[in-house]
Amino acid sequence: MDFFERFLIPHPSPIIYASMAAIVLTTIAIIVGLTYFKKWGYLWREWLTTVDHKKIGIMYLISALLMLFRGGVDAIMMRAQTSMPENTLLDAQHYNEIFSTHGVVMIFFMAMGFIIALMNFVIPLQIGARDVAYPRLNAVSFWLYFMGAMLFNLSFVIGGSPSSGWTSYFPLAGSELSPSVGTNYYMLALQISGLGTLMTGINFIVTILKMRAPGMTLMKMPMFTWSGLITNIIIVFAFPVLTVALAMGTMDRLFGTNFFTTTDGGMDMLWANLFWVWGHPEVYILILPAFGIYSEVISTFAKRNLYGYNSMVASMVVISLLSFVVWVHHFFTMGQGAMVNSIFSITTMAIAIPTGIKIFNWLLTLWKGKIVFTVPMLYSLAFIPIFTIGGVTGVMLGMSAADYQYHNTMFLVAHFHLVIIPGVVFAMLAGLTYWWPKMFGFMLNERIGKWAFSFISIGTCVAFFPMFISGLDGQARRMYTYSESTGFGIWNMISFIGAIGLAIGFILIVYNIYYSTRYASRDVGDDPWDARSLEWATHNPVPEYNFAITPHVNSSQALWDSKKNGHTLFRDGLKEIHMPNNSGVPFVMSVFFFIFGFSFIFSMWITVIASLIGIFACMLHRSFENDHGHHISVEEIKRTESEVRGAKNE
Amino acid sequence: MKELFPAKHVMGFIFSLVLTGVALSVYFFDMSFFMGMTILLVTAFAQAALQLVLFMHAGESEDKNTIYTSVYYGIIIAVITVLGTMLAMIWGYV
Amino acid sequence: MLKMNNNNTQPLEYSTEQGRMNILGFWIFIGAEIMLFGTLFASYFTLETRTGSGPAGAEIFELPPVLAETLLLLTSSFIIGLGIHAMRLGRKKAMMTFFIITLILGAAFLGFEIYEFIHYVHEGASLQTSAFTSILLTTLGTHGLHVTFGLAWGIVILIQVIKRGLTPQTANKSFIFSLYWHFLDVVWIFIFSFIYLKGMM
Amino acid sequence: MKMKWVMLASLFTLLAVLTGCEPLLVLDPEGPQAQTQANVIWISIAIMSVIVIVVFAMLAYILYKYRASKQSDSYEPPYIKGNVIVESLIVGIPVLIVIVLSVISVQSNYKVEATPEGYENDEPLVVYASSSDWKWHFSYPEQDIETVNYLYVPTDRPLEFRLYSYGPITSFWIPQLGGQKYAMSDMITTLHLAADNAGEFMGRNANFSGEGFAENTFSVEAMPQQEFNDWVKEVKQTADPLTEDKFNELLEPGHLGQLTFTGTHLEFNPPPQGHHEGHGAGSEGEHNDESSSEHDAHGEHESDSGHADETEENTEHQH
Repeated sequence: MDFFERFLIPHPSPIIYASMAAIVLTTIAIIVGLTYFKKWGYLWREWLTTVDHKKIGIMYLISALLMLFRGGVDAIMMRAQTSMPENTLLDAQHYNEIFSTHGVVMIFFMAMGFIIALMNFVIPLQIGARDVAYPRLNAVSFWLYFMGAMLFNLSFVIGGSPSSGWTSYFPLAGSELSPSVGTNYYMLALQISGLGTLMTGINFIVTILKMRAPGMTLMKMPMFTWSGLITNIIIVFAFPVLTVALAMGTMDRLFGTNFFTTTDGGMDMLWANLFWVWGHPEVYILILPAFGIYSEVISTFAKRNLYGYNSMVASMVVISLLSFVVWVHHFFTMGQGAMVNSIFSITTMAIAIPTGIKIFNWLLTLWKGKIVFTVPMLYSLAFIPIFTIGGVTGVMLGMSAADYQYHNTMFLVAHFHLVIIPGVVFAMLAGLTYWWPKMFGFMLNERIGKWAFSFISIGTCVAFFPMFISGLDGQARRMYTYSESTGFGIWNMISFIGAIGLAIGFILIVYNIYYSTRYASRDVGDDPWDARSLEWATHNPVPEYNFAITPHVNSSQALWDSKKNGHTLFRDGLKEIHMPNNSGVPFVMSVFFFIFGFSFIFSMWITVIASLIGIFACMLHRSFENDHGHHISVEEIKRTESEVRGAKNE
Repeated sequence: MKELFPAKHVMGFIFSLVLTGVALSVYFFDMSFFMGMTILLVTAFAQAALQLVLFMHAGESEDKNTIYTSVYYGIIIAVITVLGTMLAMIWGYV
Repeated sequence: MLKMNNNNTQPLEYSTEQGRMNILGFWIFIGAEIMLFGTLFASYFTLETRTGSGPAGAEIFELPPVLAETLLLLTSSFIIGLGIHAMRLGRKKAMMTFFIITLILGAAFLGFEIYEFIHYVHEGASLQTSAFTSILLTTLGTHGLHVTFGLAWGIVILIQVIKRGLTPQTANKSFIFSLYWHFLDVVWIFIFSFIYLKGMM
Repeated sequence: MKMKWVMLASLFTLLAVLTGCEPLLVLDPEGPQAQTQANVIWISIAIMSVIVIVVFAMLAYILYKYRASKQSDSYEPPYIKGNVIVESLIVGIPVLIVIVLSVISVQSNYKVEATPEGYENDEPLVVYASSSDWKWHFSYPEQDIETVNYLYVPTDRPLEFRLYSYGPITSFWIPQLGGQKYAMSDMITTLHLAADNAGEFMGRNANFSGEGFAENTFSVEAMPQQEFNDWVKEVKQTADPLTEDKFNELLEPGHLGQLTFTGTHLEFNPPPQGHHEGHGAGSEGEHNDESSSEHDAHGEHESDSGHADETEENTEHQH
C-alpha cells in the first residue's frame, strides 16, 4: 500500500474532493461525447496530428483560456480569504498552495500560452509565409507546453500542489521543508513546458528571418512581427537559465545534491539569483508581444501609420539587452551592499526610458488620427494610463533604498499586477477580439465586449490600487490572514470587490464567445477592421496554405498601401504549393514526456527509463523518416479559392 | 589523399594545440592569479574563435550576420550572467 | 572561405531552403547552449569555494586524464572538420572514415571521463558531498551527456549516409552534427581552462 | 472616457489617503533610516505624479480631439513618419528623469547601508536577530540576555542588527524604523537602524516562509536608555537562563508567545561566520574574534541536529 500512499493529497478538503469529482466527470463526458458523435477520427486527423500553425495557435488559445480560468479561480479564492481579517475560508496550507499555483499557472501556462497562441496564428500570416520554419517542431512545442500544463494541474488531485510560492525559493522549497511532491511537480512541469517554449523561440526566429514575403525587409515588418522576433530572441537566451535552475532544484530535491541547501556549502540565494536571471527577461517576453499588439491595434483604429517606427524597433532591441542586466532588483534586500544595489538600481530605472518612448509613440500615433472606439481599441486605450501607473511604480521599486520598504509587500503585488494585467491580459483580449474574425470567420459581439471591457478595466483598478496603500501600511504579501487591528481589512475588501468585477468581466467574455458563435453574421469579409497588415489580405477563413499567391511587400503596412496607394500585392500567377504533412509523432512523444515527468515526480524510475526510451524512439523515427510533405496542385488551389469566394457570395 | 587534408585545417589544429600548451603554462609555472586568468581567458577565447570561424564555417553562408549576432549575443549575455552573478553572490559583500 | 552566391557552387548541405533554415536554426540553438553552459559556469564560480566538509578542486583534479580528454576532443573536432571537407569534395568513403574516427575518439573521451568520475567518487567527492562537488559533477556531466547524445546521433547519421548516400538531406544533417561536435569541443576548452587549470593553478 | 475618470479618482483617493490623517506605517518614520526611505518615496511619488499627469492629460486631450465621431467623413489622417526633435524630446526627458532618480537612489543606498545619520559617533547596540519557524530570537550579547518575539531598544543609540535564520529565508522588517533585509542560514546580514522617538512599533518577517508565515511577527518597543537599562536589570533578576536544550526546543516549528531569558544562544549555537562562507575575508575582522574554522564545524554540527529535529517536527506538524 505504501506505493499508492504517495499519490494521496496530504490535506484533502471538500473543495478538492469536489474538483476531483468534477475533473473525472468532465473527462468521462468528453470521452463519451467524442465517442457518441464519432469525433475521435476528426480529433486525431484535424487537431492532434496537425502541423498547421493556425490550428496550433488555436489549440494554444484554448489551453491558455482554460488556464486563465484555473488561475482566476485561485485568485478569487485568495481575495475572498483575505477580504476580512481573521477569515477562515482557507487554512494557511491551502492559501499557500493557491497563491503558488496562481502565479505559476498565470505566468507559464496562461500568459505564455496566450502570447505564443497569437504569435503562432498571426506572425506567418503577417509576413506572408505558408507556415513556420519547422512545422513539425511547432507541434512538438505545443504538445510539450500542453503536457507541462496538464502535468502541473494534476498536482491538484494527485500528490499535492506546490506551496512555496511561484518563485519556489530554497531552502523553503527544498525536500526538508517541502517534503510533499508539490515542488517536484513545479520543477518537472516547468521543465517540460519550458523545453517547448525554447523550441518555439528558435522556430519563430528562423521563420521571421527566413520566410518573409519578397520586399519585406526587416524595417518593413509589421510591429507585431518585430515584437515577436525580439521576444523569441529573449526566449532563446533566457530559457536555458531556467532549464539549468530547475535541473539543479530537481537534483537537490531528489538526488541529495547540495546546490541550494543550507549545509555542505549550499547557497540558497543562488536559486533566487538564477531564477531571476531568467525571471526578469521573462517579464519582457510577456510584455513585448503585447506592445506589438497595441501598436497594430492603435494604428488600425486611429487610422494612422505607427508613429516613430524606427524608435519603436530600437527601443525593443534596447529592452531585450537591458532585460538581462537588471535581475538583482528582485533581491535588493539580500545584503549585497550599496555598490551592487546602486548598479542594478540604475539599470532597472534605465529600462523605463525605452518603455516611455513607446508610450509616447502610441500617444503620437493617436494624434491627428480618426479614433474609433472598438473593443480592441478600448483595451489598448485603457492600457496606456493603467500601465503608466504600473510602470512608474516600477521605477519607484527600482530605487533600492526605498525598495527595502516595498519589498515583499502588497505594494509590489499591486505594481506587478498593474503591469502584467494591462500589459499582457488586456493585450491578449485586444488581440483576441482583433484577430478573432481571422481565426473563426465572424466577429465577437461589440456590445457584450464593451461590457466585459468595463468590468475588467474597472475591476483591475479597484482590485489593485488599494494594495498600494495596504502595502505602504505594512501588509506583507502572501499572508493568509491578518488581525483586525492592522486596519488592512477595508483595503482587502475593496480588492475582493474588484476581483469579483474582473471575474464577471471574464464570464462575459465566455458568454460573448458563446453568443457570437451562435448569432454573429458569417459574412464579415476578409478585412472587417479596415486594417493595415498582410494577415487581412488573405481570405476568411484562412485556407490551409495561407496565401494562394505570395504577396509582394513595399512597406510596413502593405495592405493599406494596396488599398489606398495602388500597390499591387499579388503579382505572380498560381503555382503549385508545397506543404508539410501531418504527423502523430509530436503528440505521441509529448505523451511520453508526460509519463516521464509524472514518474520522475514520484521517483518511479522504471517508468522514467521506459518513457525516455519512448522519447528517443520518437526522435529516431523522425530522423529516419523520409517525409517531404505534399504538394497542392493549381486546380486544387483554384477550387479552394472559388469555394471561399462562393461562400462569401451566398 | 592530400586534398583531404587542407592546409588551413591542419594549421588550425596545430594552432589549437599550441594554444592548449600555452594555457597549460598556468599549471607548470608559478604566477599571480591575475596573470593566470589573463592567459586562460585569452587562450580560451582564441580557441573558441578558431573553432567558430575555421571549423564551424560561421561566416560562409548568406545568414552569417544572423549567425554571428546569435553567437555574440549569447556570449555577451552569458558573460553578463557570470559577472553579474559573481557580483551579487560574492563580490558585493567584500 | 568558400564563396557561394549562387546555388551551383553551394555545398550540398546548403542546397535546399529547408536545409539553409535548419543550419540557421541550429546556430540559434547553439546560442541557447552558450547560455546554458554560461549559467552552469556562473553557478560553478559561485559555488567553487564552498566545499563544506568535502575536498577542494585542487585536491582531486589530476592533470593526465584531463589532458588526455582535451587532446582527444580537440583531435576529434579537427577530424570531423576534415569529414565535412571530404563531404564537400563528394568523397563519401573518406567522409565516413573521418566520422567513424571522430566517434571513436568521442567514445574514448567518454571512457576517460567515466574513469575520472569514478576517481572522484573514490576520493570522497560524490554528487552529494558538497555544493562544489555537486556543481562540478553537474557541469562535467552535462557536457558528458551532450557527448553521449552526440555519439548516438553520429551513429544514426552514419547509418543514413550509408543507406541513402550523400543527398541534400544527409549532407545537411552531417553538417549540423559537425557544428554540434565542434561546439562541444569549445565548451570543453572552457571547462579545461576555467575548471581544471584555474582550479589547479 | 468613463475609465479615465475612475482612474483619476482612484489616483486622487490614493494621494488623499497618503497625505491624510492616519499616516501609513512606511510614511510615518520614527528613525533616520525610515526617514531617508520615506523621503525617497515622497520624492519619487512627486516626480512620478508629474509623468502620470502628463500622460493622462495628453491621452485625454488627444482622445477628445481626434475621436472619429467628431471628424468629418472625408478626413484622412496624415502619414507622419516621425520627427527628430519630438523623438529626441521623448528620449531626452526620460533620460534626464532617470539621471536625477539615479543620483537620489545611489545617495540613499549608501545612507541606508551606513550607521544612521546623527548617530555616527555612538557605539551601536548590537542585536543578533535570528529567525526560526515561525518566530524571532533576539540576542543582546552586550547585555547577555535574549528575548523571543519582542524587542526592546534604547532611543538614543544606533542599532546594529545581525540577521540570520534557522531555516527558510526570512526578512526582518520594522516599517517605522527602516526597510527590511533578508536573514539566511549560511550568512549574516547587517541592518543599521535607530529609533528617534520612544514608542511601540510593528515588526515582522516579510518573506514568505511557509505555513506559519502570517503570524511571524514581533513587537518593538523603543524607550530612553535609562528605561532600557532598568528593563535589562529586571530581566537579569527575574528571567530563567537560556540552556542549549531549551533553545533547541524553541527552534522547533510552531508559534511561541513573548519569552525572556538571561544569557544568549550565541555561546552554544554561534551564528554563521562572516558573510558567505569562504568569502568572508573582508568581514571576518569586522565580526569575529574567534578562529572561524573551528567554529564553523561546531556551528554546523549544532544546526544539523537542530535541523533534524525540525524536520521531524515538520512532518508531525502536518498530519
